[in-house]
Amino acid sequence: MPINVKLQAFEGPLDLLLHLIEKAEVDIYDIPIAEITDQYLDYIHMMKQLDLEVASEFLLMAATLLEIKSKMLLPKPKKENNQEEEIDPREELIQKLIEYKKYKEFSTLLKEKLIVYEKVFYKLPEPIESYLTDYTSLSGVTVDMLTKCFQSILSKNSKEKRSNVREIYRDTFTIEDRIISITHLLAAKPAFYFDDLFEGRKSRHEIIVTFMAILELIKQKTIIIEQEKNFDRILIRRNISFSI
Amino acid sequence: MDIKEIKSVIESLLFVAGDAVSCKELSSVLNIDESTIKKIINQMIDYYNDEGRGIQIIEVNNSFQFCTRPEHYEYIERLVKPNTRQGLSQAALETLSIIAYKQPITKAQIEAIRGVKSDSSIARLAEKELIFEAGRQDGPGRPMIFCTTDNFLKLFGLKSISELPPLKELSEEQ
Amino acid sequence: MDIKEIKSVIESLLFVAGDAVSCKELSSVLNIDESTIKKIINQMIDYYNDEGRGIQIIEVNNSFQFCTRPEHYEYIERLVKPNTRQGLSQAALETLSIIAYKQPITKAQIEAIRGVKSDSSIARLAEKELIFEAGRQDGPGRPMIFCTTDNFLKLFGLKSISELPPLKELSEEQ
Repeated sequence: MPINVKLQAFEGPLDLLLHLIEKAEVDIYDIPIAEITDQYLDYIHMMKQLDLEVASEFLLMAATLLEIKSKMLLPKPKKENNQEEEIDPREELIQKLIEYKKYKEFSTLLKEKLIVYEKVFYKLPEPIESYLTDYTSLSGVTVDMLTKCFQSILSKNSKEKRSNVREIYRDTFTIEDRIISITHLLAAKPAFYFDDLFEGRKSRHEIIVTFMAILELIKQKTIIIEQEKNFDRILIRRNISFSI
Repeated sequence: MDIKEIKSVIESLLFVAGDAVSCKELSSVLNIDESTIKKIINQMIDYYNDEGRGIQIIEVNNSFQFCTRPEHYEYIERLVKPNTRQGLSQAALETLSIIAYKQPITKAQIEAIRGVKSDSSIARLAEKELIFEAGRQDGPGRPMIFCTTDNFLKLFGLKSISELPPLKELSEEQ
Repeated sequence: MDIKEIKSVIESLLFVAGDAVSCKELSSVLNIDESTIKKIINQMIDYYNDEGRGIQIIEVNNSFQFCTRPEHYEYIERLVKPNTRQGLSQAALETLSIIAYKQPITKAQIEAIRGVKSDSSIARLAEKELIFEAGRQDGPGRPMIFCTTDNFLKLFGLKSISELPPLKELSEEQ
């Protein structure tokens, strides 16, 4: 039912009134109140017939219109109080309608802009971890992190103790050698985990040399290291902007 | 650093940030005064537009941000997941219009202009981060007051609230 | 669609995707064969490089991606750092966790546990008022001892040090 759709399209009594005024092609400053009131009441009546819930604001406006209509029908008071300017009973309603109309018109402009600008896409920030190697936000720090951190230090230490590192190794590993071997590894696969490098190795010296080689490669920006959160496995990635 | 290099660095910075970067931040990172930065960015904006590049720089409240051009959205939607775009209802648009011009404004003041209850429109606009609760008004009941967000500016392609077109007859009325 | 427009669309696609976009995806979105796409992107790569733009296109396994130039790293770091200016490094966090659980503790004891020099972490924590010098230990050299501050408790939402969660297997370790 087309009328149904139309009725529902009104945002409120002011919207409906503006529609009636525009349809009647009358001056908003000089509304033929009797005519408009009748039309307004017809609409309300139709809404009721169609079993639509009529919001209280619509009914309130109907009452206001009727009040204005009756005031206008009253004979003008004889000019006893000449000093008092005659107030048009429609004045307040007109001001409201004009105010509302401005925003309603602006809202169509907004809608036009929205249609254009909602087609615009933004990008997410780049992961800053790739730009900052050793930063953890203080705001994200929790007691849990603190506890886990300490625990991992303790367990690391206890493992070291168990392994009885009292042997002396020959200086067989150099940072240069290690850089070369890591580079070879990276040529074969684009990424591997940091701990993969230490698999089956016990020598503290080799661990240190490997670690320093990694640091050097980071500095050279040959590799990128990634870690989702603290104590996650560290991923070593070939820095794609550098060819190896 | 020559101007070409400055532009190149700004380009990197805006790219990395994703979000809007203020003139002030750019100024401190580059160690160049804000007015020069602004001049350079305006050149960049023109350049991107004139060349019909796939990305453009927009200004929002004296901050700058990269975004795509509306013309390309059809292709972009083919590549990325279809955007769950839900437009705004007429009621929400009206409410937003009033808040944009009259901010800071209370719910009661909005409803007085619209002539209808506006709770649901206000809730929806807040949910979409187009408006925010900017505090409470002094006075009886200490009602909540609402203002528009930067997100509002972005979604409607406005640089700042001062860029809102004057309302017709506004001068006549006030 | 002319070549300029194709480039423009590719630019917006790479920008929005963030990740690498394969030649195949670009081909299907633009409805242009892969070899042409590849030729066009190679032109774009050259253009970005020749112009010394702040962003560049890199190729990874027949996919393409925007990224910044390594030369601009320094500026990017300056931009992103302010967000994490309040940040604690992993080293500082480790040091703090040791002090929290083992206080009062000397620098030498901390270093024995961590296995590395910890001067700068300690300085940083003290500067941030998370730890303080609680006096000197009796014994050789009378080393400084460190404890956590009330500020530390506040930051971690603890009422007192005794509220720190118990360590699992701690008994086994000590």
